[in-house]
Amino acid sequence: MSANPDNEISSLSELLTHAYAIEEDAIDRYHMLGDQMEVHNNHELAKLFRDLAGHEEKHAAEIKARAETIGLMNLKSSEYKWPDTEGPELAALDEAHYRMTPWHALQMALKAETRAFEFFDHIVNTVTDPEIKKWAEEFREEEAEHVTLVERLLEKNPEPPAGWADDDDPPNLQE
Amino acid sequence: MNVSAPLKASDFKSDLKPVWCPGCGDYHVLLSLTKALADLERKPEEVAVISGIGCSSRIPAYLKCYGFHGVHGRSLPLGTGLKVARPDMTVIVAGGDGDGFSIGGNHFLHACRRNIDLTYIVMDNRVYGMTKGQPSPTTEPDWDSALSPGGTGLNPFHPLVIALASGANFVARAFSGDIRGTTKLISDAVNHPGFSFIQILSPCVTFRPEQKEWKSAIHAPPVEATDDPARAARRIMTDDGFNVGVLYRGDRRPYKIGDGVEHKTVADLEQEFQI
Amino acid sequence: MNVSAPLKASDFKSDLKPVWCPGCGDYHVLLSLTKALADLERKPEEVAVISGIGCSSRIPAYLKCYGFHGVHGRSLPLGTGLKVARPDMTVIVAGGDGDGFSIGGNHFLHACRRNIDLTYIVMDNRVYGMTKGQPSPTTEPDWDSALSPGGTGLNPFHPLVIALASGANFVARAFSGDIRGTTKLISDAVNHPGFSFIQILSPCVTFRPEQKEWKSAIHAPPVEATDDPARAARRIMTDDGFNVGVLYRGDRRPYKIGDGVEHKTVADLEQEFQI
Amino acid sequence: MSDQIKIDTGISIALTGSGGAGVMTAGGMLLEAAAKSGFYGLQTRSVGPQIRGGEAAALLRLSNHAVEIHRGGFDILFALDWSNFSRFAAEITLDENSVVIFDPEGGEVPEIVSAATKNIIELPIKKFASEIPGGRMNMIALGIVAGAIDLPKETVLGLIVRKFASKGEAVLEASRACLEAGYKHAGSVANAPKLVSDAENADVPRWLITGNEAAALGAVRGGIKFAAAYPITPATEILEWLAPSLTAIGGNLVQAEDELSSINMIIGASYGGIPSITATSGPGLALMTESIGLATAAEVPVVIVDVMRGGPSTGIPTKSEQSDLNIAIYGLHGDAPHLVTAPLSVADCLFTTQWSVHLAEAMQVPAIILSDQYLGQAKMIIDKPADVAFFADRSKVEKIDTAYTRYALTADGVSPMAIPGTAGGQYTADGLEHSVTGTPSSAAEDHHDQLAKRRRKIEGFNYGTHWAEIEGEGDLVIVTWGSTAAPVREAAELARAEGISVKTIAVRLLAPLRVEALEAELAGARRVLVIEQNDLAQFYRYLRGHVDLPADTRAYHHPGPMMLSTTEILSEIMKEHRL
Amino acid sequence: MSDQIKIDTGISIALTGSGGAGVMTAGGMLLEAAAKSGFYGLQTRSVGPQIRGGEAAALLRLSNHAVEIHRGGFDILFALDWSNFSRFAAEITLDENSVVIFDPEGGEVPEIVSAATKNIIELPIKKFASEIPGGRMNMIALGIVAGAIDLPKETVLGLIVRKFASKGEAVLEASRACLEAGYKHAGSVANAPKLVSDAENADVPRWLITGNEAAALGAVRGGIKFAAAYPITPATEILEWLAPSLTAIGGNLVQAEDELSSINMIIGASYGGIPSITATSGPGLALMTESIGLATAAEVPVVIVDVMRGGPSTGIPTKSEQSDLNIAIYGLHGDAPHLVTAPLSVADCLFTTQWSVHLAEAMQVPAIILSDQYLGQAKMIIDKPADVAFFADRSKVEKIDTAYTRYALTADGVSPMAIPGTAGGQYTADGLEHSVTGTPSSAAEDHHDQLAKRRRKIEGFNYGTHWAEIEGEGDLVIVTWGSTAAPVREAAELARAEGISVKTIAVRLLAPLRVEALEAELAGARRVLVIEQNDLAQFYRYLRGHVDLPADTRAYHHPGPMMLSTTEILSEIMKEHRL
Ligand SMILES: Cc1ncc(C[n+]2csc(CCOP(=O)(O)OP(=O)(O)O)c2C)c(N)n1
Ligand SMILES: Cc1ncc(C[n+]2csc(CCOP(=O)(O)OP(=O)(O)O)c2C)c(N)n1
Ligand code: SF4
Ligand code: SF4
Ligand SMILES: [Mg+2]
Ligand SMILES: [Mg+2]
Repeated sequence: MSANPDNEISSLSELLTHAYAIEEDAIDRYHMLGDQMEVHNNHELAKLFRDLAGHEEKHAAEIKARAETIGLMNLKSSEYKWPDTEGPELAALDEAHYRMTPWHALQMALKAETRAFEFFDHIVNTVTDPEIKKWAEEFREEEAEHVTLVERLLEKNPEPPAGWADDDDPPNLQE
Repeated sequence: MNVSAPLKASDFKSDLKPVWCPGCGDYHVLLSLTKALADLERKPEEVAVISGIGCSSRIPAYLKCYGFHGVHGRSLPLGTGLKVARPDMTVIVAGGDGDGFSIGGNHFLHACRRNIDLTYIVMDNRVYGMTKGQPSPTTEPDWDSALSPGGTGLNPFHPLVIALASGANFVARAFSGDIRGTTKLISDAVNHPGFSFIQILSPCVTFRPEQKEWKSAIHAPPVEATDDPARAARRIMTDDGFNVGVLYRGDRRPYKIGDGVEHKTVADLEQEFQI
Repeated sequence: MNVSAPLKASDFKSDLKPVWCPGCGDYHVLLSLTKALADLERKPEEVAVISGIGCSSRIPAYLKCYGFHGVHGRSLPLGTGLKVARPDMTVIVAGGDGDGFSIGGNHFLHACRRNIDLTYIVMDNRVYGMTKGQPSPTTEPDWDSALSPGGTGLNPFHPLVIALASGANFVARAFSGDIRGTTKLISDAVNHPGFSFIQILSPCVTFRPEQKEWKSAIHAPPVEATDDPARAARRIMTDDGFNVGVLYRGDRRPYKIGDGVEHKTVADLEQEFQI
Repeated sequence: MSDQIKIDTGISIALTGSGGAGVMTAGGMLLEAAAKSGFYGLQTRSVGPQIRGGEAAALLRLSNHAVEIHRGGFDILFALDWSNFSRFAAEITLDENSVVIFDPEGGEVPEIVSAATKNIIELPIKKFASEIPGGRMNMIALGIVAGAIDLPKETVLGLIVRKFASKGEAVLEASRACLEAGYKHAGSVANAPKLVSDAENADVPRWLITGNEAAALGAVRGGIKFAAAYPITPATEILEWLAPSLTAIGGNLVQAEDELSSINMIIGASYGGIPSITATSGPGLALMTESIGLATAAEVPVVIVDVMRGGPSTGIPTKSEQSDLNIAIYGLHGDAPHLVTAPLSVADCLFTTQWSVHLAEAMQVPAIILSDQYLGQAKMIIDKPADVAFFADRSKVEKIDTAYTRYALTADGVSPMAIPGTAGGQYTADGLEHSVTGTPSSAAEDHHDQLAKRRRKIEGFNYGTHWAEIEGEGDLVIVTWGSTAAPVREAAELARAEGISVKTIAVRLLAPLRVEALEAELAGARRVLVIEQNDLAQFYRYLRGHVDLPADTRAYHHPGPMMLSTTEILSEIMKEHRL
Repeated sequence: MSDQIKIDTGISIALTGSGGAGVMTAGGMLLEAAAKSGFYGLQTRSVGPQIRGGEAAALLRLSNHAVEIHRGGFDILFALDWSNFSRFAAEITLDENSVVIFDPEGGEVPEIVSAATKNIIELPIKKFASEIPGGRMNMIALGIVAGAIDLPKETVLGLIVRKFASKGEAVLEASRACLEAGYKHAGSVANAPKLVSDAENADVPRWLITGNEAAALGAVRGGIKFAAAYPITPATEILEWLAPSLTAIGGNLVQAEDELSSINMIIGASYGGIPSITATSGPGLALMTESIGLATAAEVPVVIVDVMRGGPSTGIPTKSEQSDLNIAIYGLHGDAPHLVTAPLSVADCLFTTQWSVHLAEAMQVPAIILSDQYLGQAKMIIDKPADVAFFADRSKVEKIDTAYTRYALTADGVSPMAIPGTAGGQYTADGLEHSVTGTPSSAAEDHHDQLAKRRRKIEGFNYGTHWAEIEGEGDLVIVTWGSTAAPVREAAELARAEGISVKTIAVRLLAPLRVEALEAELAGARRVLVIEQNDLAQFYRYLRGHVDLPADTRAYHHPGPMMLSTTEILSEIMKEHRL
């Protein structure tokens, strides 16, 4: 795929822009999933995704505050230096299901947080600028905390038995 | 909305929540489209998204642009009329493989031939999703369904080659899950003059759950985009159907829209009837 | 009619006198078709010739076969229905470039894709003859007419490549004036399994008198027919449009028509509703 | 049928739920269990716009005699959850006798429900289900309702085994356990009405069928051997039933690229002598009209089933409406007389389709059948339909000695057809106006002759008594058509039980309208009510255009998505009666 | 208009010939010469099925006052040859006063001609022509006829110069010599009627125009800036006139691949705010109905001109018929109210089209205009049409502050439209039933509201007096529409001249029918005659369905290819009068 891992983050502003975008995209993504669950009447999951979005909103606000003096860049989506096809901290849309359980949602979140961790980890390990490195380390630690948090939540939400997706009813004909 | 602040992808999303099945590839397409529009720095009111009928064709209402959800198979003529009458608008036509290649096949041929400056996106899931899973022109011959028990036995056809043979000026294949790639292809397509066609492989998780595997089959085209349609056609006819990217980028003459200038008045036109 | 005597071409001609303009290429096509049917040793009642609307589409009534002069653009579905329901008949679908490539374009795509064993002949004069001279999808971009003053500016498209990309099993180009060649192509096409498509360049002397020059432009294809559709497509896209002969002869799987055997009775089918 | 007991209104049950709760499956099993226990009934569904996981309502009516439509009110509402209940609220009318069962985990009881009835029973279904490994709420609900209305447990159990056996022992066991749990808790719904079986009906062989299936079966009974298909809601099931069935009986179904193609495919096949059909809905019918005109002019019999949905344009695809009458009758350009019929009930989808195949073939003319989403998709328990002797029986020439004139001017207008393959019968079918031989002609005489012949064919035909179903006597006459016949006939029966005499005329043959017969049936009518489900009173206008109606003729009509109910029609009858 | 002189019937002339004899050209020059000399008149043609070189008849009527249609008989028949004369015999009625001129080299005088009149003059036209280098029979015939009816030679000569100057001196000279020769021999036809000019009319500015040209001009006068085209007889001329004209005024015409495309192109363009049109005939209209329904539901104004021809199916493409009324009014699926209008004369093609553009735009609804082959292709001398103030003037939102509701429920049903490009007005137009915002909805309330709004829009509109042209008074009322208005009005005038009072109502607005206004106009009518040109009395049925007609209402109608003539309608009036 069109991965582009070789591009290096080259300024503090760019780093912050990426960090902020990660959170913003994650907010959108969780709301998108929340919408899906609402439309499909999976209210438990809708609430869970809204909560996850709430978390990310807090982070986004923090980053924004921190970026006050440095300033954020206006990047086009193609100018972001994501290692993968989109931002790292994004729940995979294609893993959603209308009968999904909290376990599935948390798995999605876990993968997303882990990818975010790896993103900053990669910067920490490759970037030369000490300032950028320092900030990246901070972001990395935060993501590490998130990962632990999600892991803890997962303990309370075990994997559902097989057949969780079974729907006795056939799909509906529409237009 | 602050005019000076650049618009974000989310500024292109409407408040309406999609009825699509969670997991459906079309969510990705929606996302890529909004990102591309943000990248293109269009204003929502300068963009019109036109569709037919099908799950995928529900996309206009999920955007904050002008939209037209027409009848089954007729999105391209709608888009053509709009673009010729209003060349100032950015026109994107979108829909499904059934809508575009089955009932809409003729308009597809002729929209390519006319080469009007618009972008046509087909969310190809090789099935009629909306009507509960019938084979489409891109469906594999052995795919079993109620309407074609045991499969149609028909080879899927090659929409990209048909686009080339008919005269499209930009031909690309994308995979919905590849959001960055798709976003880039859409904005390239919109920027390219003339008719641009993107076939986006977009899984239907409900009727074709096996399409979740597409993710691992996808690869970038082995060679660069060509501007030789004959070469492009041959390549596409022999590829495995899973290479994504721009496959043809041409400079065929685009449709000549009138200059919009009133060279004559209606009274001038009436002269010819005078005795 | 003596059953034992072999039929001659003239035995396939009806008593109705064509309304075509003297000099029209379609007279030649009629002649070649009767010759081919005689060569094929078909009986007139075993052959059905199906058409749409246009000068060329008048052809069924000039033959002594079964005929159907349908509505504009729908000859291929008529022929498809007939062939699937009555596989014992030899079905030949015939018409013009407007009928087949413009309004009938979608059926053309899908008839190729279905690959049913019938033969489709398009008498291509690059104009709508019947309605007094409007450009068709194969018309040159600079051809001036009342509906497109100064020309359409559109590149003509490639019906033969479209046939290939859609799945036709036999693709050929002919020139009406070449009666021997056309006769042979028609009988080869009828004999070839699956969907056979012949584009016959057939001049319209009334609205395109310059097409009389085609006679000297025609040449045989520089190379032999191929069975590789990708190669054939590339060749056709780069040729000059005047090489006649078989351009592709494939062995793509033909449409599977039911075996016509009553495996179940209607009463058997009713079982499922019983409580 | 004047027996008071027979017109009891049965038990109406609504099961609602969402997100894959499986209410349709539970409802279907309830219906089947009732069928197996000797009852009649029907099930319809109402769903949200989502393909999967949307909100759904399974609406049932069970009775000890045949019922054709919902009564207009519900005795039991079982809400697995209340998600988007508002979508169905208008369809699920409750009154003070209604019993409501719900799971408190599924949200608050909506205002509209609690305002209607006090019989609201809270049961922790989800909890019950969670106590059973692999347990599912819908199976528990099934048990509760089946138990509450007195359906025998063994029958339901038998169905569960049949349905889930293939899914493995665990699933089967879970379902069984859920059912048991349900029956155990059925006692909590003690005040629910009970199904009391009627010994008379017990042995009548019965079918469980939808109108779409019935239409498809009617087609093959009538002799259809070829179909062309382009899927569209709510007609697709006809095509999907025909696909394997036609192959099994030696015929064919071809999936077309669009409706322009499907109509022409069946014209081509029928020209080849093979009786042919297609099914569609309004948007598809609109695409076919040019070619239906071709079939009219070239005299090729074809049958088109239009399973109507809410219009205009894409409209409301999943809801029923009778608004395609105009296009069916008048939608062809030029003077193009053809047949239009409408089934009057789910079971009648079979008869009307079979009869229409027969008529189309006998007169070499296209027939449009106006079914609708209700008839097509309602699942119904019906008496096994009688075999009727209406088959495709086209007038053909077998041996041709002299010159063949395809469009010869015969007394009845029907000219024997030469089927391709017949030596000496070669002709060219043509949509251009033609002489008797089929040669294009613009002569006034040929045009007039051929127009008159095509008109004569269908106007002079002997349609017997099948043009309508007529019941009762009285100076109040209700004229109706299609699916609206069901509530009209039921309402009239109820009115008669109240001593009000009403005559009902449910018209099956819409075009050509049997004007004389209808006027004869209307002779002596003091008041006429024309009842139908559309906005523009299309049938009423059509009748006015052709039939001399009494001055006191009134149209009662409204568009979908709501069906006309027995209750509302009864109240219209009362209004007229009081006048 | 009761002046006896004004209702003289003028001179009717038929020129026939074949194989490229050039009768149409000669006829056209005769018409133009008459025009230039201060007369009125019209020319139609009748041709064989060949593309070129077939038999042809140029049919003219010249008069000193405006005439709209052939009278039904011919004063002069000039036969360059008799090839396939039988094709025209029914159209060229002759009586004992008719003068027939023919060339003996062109065959025997047909029985039907010699039986009708004794005034048969033999002239060796071919020989005359052969004596002039490059001489052509048609120019000689032109001279003879022009001379015989007293058209000034200089005028005809002027036309010849204009027409042939570009073809070189030799051709011009030959034509001039032929004309002279013709004038020289005109004396042989001394008993021909003469054209006597009417001083009153001499200075009125006049146009020479066909109905198709008039419709196209009406469209651009009304504000049309976009057209999509798929050629079809007899509508092509509208599209061909629009092609260069729209470009010239800053608009566009796109040739579509089929009619499905052309209708959707104009919907797309109109959605973009640009008034748009297409023109077609019956087969094309049939293909458009699905999408016209979309325009209805999505409330996008478009104008479709249906130039009717003989139906059904491909029918008789070159002949006129009024048999598309049903499909125009009722051809959309679902309840889909829209506008249907019909021009009442060639000149009225301009007004009716312009008015229809205005109406469609004002109400955001599709309008179908029912012209026909006669109106469309007849070439006519008319008074220069007045400028009328009906323009495309759509209700639009300019600036949006709060949330925009595209389908808001307004009092008159018209909701201001946001044109793409307007910031804040973004909405999605939809053919699915929708709420006020355009969001798909299957709720009963939304469906009923939107159906009612779309009905209200067109039913409540103030159409002024343009819904019909009404003339005369009397207890015999003729109701008619479209091109049949011409012979009806002329016949009524002739009847009045005989002292018979007749009222004529020529309906221009067919849908929505102005029921109240029509009933008011019919109040006091003792007998009503409904006159139209089709087989099924479509308008009569439609009127019956909506209007309370007197018991003594009768339909007089027949299909094409023959037009209803003044003479035959006059005789129907006489019949009614005698009753
Ligand atoms: C004229 C007409 N015919 C048929 C239909 C029914 N119909 C609606 S969507 C659809 C197919 C959609 O398939 P596709 O375009 O692949 O969209 P998807 O749902 O797969 O995204 C069909 C056949 C219709 N709405 N209109
Ligand atoms: C639905 C419909 N649209 C348009 C027409 C008018 N029409 C008749 S023939 C024709 C074009 C014929 O062109 P082509 O098929 O190339 O035949 P040719 O006359 O050149 O042989 C058209 C547009 C029609 N008969 N029906
Ligand atoms: S049915 Fe398939 S295409 Fe439609 S929304 Fe669901 S997953 Fe997507
Ligand atoms: S117009 Fe052209 S295509 Fe038609 S018959 Fe004449 S020469 Fe042939
Ligand atoms: Mg699809
Ligand atoms: Mg042609």
